[in-house]
Amino acid sequence: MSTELVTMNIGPIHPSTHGVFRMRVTFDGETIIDAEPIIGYLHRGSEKLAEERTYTQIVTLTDRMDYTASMTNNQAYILSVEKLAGIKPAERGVWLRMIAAELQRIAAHSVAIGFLINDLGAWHTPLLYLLREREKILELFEMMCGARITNSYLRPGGVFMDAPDEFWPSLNRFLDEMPERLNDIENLLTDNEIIVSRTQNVAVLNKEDAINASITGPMLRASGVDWDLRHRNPYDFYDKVSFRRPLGTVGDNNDRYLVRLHEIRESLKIIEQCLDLIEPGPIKPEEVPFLVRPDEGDSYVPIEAPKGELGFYLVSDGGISPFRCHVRAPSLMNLTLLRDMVIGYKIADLFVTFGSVDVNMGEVDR
Amino acid sequence: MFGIGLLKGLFTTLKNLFGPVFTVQYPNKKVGLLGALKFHKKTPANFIKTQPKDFVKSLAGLHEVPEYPDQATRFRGQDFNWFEDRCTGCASCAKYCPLGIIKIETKPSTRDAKEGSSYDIDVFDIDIGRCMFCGLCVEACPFDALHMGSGFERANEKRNGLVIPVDELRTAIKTPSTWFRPQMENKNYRPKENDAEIKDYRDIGRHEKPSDDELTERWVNER
Amino acid sequence: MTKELTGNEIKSAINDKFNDLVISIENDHLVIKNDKEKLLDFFNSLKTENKFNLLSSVTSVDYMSKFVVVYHLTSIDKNESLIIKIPCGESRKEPSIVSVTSVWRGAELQEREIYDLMGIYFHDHPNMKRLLLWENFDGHPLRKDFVN
Amino acid sequence: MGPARDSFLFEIVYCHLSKDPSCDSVRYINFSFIPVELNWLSFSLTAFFWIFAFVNAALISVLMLIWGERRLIGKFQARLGPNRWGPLGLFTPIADAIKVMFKEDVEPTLSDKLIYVLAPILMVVPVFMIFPVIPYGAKSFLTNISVGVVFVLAITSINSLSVLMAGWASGNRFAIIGGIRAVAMLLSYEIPMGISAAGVVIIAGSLSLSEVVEAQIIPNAIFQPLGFLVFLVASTAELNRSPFDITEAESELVAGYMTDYSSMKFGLFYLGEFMATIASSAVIVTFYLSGWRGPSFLPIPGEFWFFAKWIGVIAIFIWFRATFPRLRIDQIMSLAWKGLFELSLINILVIALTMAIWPDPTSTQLLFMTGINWAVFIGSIYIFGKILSPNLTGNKIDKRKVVYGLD
Repeated sequence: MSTELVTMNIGPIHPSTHGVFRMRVTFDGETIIDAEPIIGYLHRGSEKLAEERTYTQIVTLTDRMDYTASMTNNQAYILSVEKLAGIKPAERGVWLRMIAAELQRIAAHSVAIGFLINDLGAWHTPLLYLLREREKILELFEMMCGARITNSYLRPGGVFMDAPDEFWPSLNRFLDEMPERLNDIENLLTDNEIIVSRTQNVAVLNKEDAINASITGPMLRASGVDWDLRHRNPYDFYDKVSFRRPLGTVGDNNDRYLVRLHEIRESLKIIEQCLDLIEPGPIKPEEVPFLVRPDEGDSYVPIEAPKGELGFYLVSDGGISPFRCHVRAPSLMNLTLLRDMVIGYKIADLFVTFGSVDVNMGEVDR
Repeated sequence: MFGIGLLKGLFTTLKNLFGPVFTVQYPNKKVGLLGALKFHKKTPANFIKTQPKDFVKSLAGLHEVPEYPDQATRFRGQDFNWFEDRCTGCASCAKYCPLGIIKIETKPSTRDAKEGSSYDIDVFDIDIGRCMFCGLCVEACPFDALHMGSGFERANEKRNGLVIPVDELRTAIKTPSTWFRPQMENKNYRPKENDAEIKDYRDIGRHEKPSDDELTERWVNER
Repeated sequence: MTKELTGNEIKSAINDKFNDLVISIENDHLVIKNDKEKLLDFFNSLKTENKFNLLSSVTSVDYMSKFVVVYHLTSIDKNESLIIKIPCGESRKEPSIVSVTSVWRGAELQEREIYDLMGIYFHDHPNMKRLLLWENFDGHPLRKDFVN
Repeated sequence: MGPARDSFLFEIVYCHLSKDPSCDSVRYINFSFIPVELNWLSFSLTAFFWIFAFVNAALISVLMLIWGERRLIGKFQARLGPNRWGPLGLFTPIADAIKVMFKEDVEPTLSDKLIYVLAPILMVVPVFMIFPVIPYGAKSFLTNISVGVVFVLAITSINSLSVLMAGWASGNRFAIIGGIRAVAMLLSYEIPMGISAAGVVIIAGSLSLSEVVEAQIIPNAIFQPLGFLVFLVASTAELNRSPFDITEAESELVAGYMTDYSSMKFGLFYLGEFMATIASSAVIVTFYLSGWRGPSFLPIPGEFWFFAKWIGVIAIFIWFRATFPRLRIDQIMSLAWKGLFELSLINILVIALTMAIWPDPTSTQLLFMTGINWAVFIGSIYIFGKILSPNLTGNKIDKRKVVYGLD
């Protein structure tokens, strides 16, 4: 049957583009022939803004890149600043930011899974169950640093304030409840025939292509590559905790979902170990000034953010603000292969694949 | 067997149907008699006597009581709390603000140069329409004069209404957040409790009454 | 722990035939000449012979006197990383460098971003268009001499 | 006037208006004032009364359903649901309706104006026609047409035309994809739906809905579970409800065929969909849940049982919506043609065979037949699950587990 190709602009305003993302997609009936991602609708020039701000002020900019994972953004930035300025962080501060980062990973993966299932067409139910758990994490963040999303909790050398007393019992309660909630989510989603048949063997990404396209994070691990910077290049104190890295076997949408779900469990384990290992002490070295003034040079410290390898490439000219601040945004790199992944699949798979890549437009456009 | 996963899913949602809800009816919720008594902390007789209308409403389950989500003490609220007596007009806050939204105009004080009275403040405007509540200004304040507030209801129809002028800062009820104020946290201060208002500037600072030596130490030797 | 190769280690690791490309050996990185013909071969050999299969990041810095394109490469198999810097565009007019998209697909969007914000043109890129800003935007904002 | 007088509901109003001597027996209070010569007047007045009553009842029940659905889904999702406007948020749909009415009515430039306007009307009007034929109680029905089953199936399939018209006339690509999807899906699901309804007809021996209910000594849902399952799934698809809501598909097609509709035209679609849900639930109750029949030892009128079951079926639809994600178009089509179609054929075959063996079953024989049906139900679901689940998906599926990285 001869058909006429249809080209549609999906986005920038569309229920399931997770922000202002646009795709120019060509369909043959229901089948995707071509897809071109078009981005830049949320470009705020963070990198340029960073050149005019002091090192501490930039922490507030990093919050707004991947706004589902502010803590890990802060962490990546602060690690880079510490390497640049040669600051040795205080131990308790590092433990605190590890706890914060792992909590943030749980929150970010919850959002990712929830919206992935929403893209599958579930009427917000799994999303709301997951947001309920995320809400508890946000409340923990509120106790820690007074904000829920835009935390700005970390400072060069550690964190700005120790966690309050009521934080620890709440965290313990969360750690106790969370595995049970995850079982609920698994019951609802993992064996669900509709989800399985919608996601398995759709948008398969093999190892070589994934590595070649600089794809990192859960997406790379779903393709079966054991590359987790927390394990392979331990920053902070990740070498003192032990955790497993869930890997996918096929590299399809279902694996990406499963890897994220199991990473939540591993993150819970890491937090429990941190709680055993954390000791009282200063949270920030006394000698770190409010105005950090590193020597000339550059630094790049990649970390394992929820979306992938996140790093800040900072160049200093000896002043109070960086000469150049480049963000290696995992969301942007993970979009590279979107076109190749969806071609030949149906319209509905396009959104599921986009959801399983888990991009955050704040980070893509910066 | 095909369908087991679907049945498991149906069972999970059914379990949650009878589970607790996690949202609250901000800003007020409708309660029955028991809820009303619990909220007003009154005996039934007392309640009828003092609030007869509310009593009738509460019988129908329609009595409205305020409902707020739990708020951490460090919550960085939208209203800033400023203690003029502590402020020296050093403009550290304006300098450290990443967005430059704090506007300070001062004139030299006629009084002695000790903490809290080195400059007189003419203008101290905070444009919270552009503020991102990062709290760096509070962190930068050397005399604990500026604090994050604990409220969050400053929605306004005009952009101008989002500028907090100095007069409002002077007269506002001060229930500061404990964000970056460890001394308040050590006192176990809770801004959302009923009698949380701080009336005296001496109650809030890290240095109650610095001596001249201490001031020299801080202003000359440390910097 | 990922081993960060020093400049000397990188120098000894790369194939000898690219020795003439090296401008200088720094503490933690290698500075390479912006050579149109041999640069792509160089990157190809880094990927195939030295197993640097993951292109972590491509970025660029405007030092006023020159533009520098910085490549962060990682080897997943050997768990090593290295940094290569390539100065280009000394005259500030139409700086250009060869695209590594054919070697690492991951450079595709990053190079477009650099072209968009820094104005460095990448030869042989499959789709060299602006990425974040709109097509007829005037200037490249991350340049130090950019005036709004 | 003959057939109309069969209806108890019609007669009770008619007799209180008209001085017709033939209905002296059903007159409770004698205030009838219209003489026999003006029978046409009392007939028309009665008709107007019931049209008015049914249309308004349908509209109000839609408002109730909108509230109920949102409230119940809220509870399923562990949140409160609408609670601001009125007690328990009961007036929320009214506020919604007012909002929809006052919105700007946009007509896209590219639209085909006449069809664009007709489509929402065609969505709503046919659904009204289902309500009069449903027997709400032993005597409570407006009309008992002798081909009720066929009539109901015919009316419920009209909305596919409306969806196609809306999708075509909007001149929007999301809309046309939604419209085409709708036609493909709705036509496919008509077939298993009709065939499984044939099983009901065989049991009843009549196409009249009243007799379908009368015949259900054991409710059909228990007597022929396979038919019930097929009919339930097929009606979910017919209603465009989750997990078959590909025509609207919020996460894919924005709002599908009604993307470009606004104001009251959109309101009509909304109304039509919810009314179709109510009507279909009533049909399911009639076909499979023994309609107004309840435990006979309880002195509760049949109307109560009917409404209780009705609300129950609607709640099941809402439960499905709260739980299931959406299927893909090819999976939906293969489910219809490779799954439900065969299952409905098996169902009708077994029913026909057992009815051929016991044409006039006693109660023990009925139980025995039920046993056979259940055995067939479980067996065929199992076998079809084995065969179907690989074929249904369009892509290979397997039991998946993550592996863990080695240290």
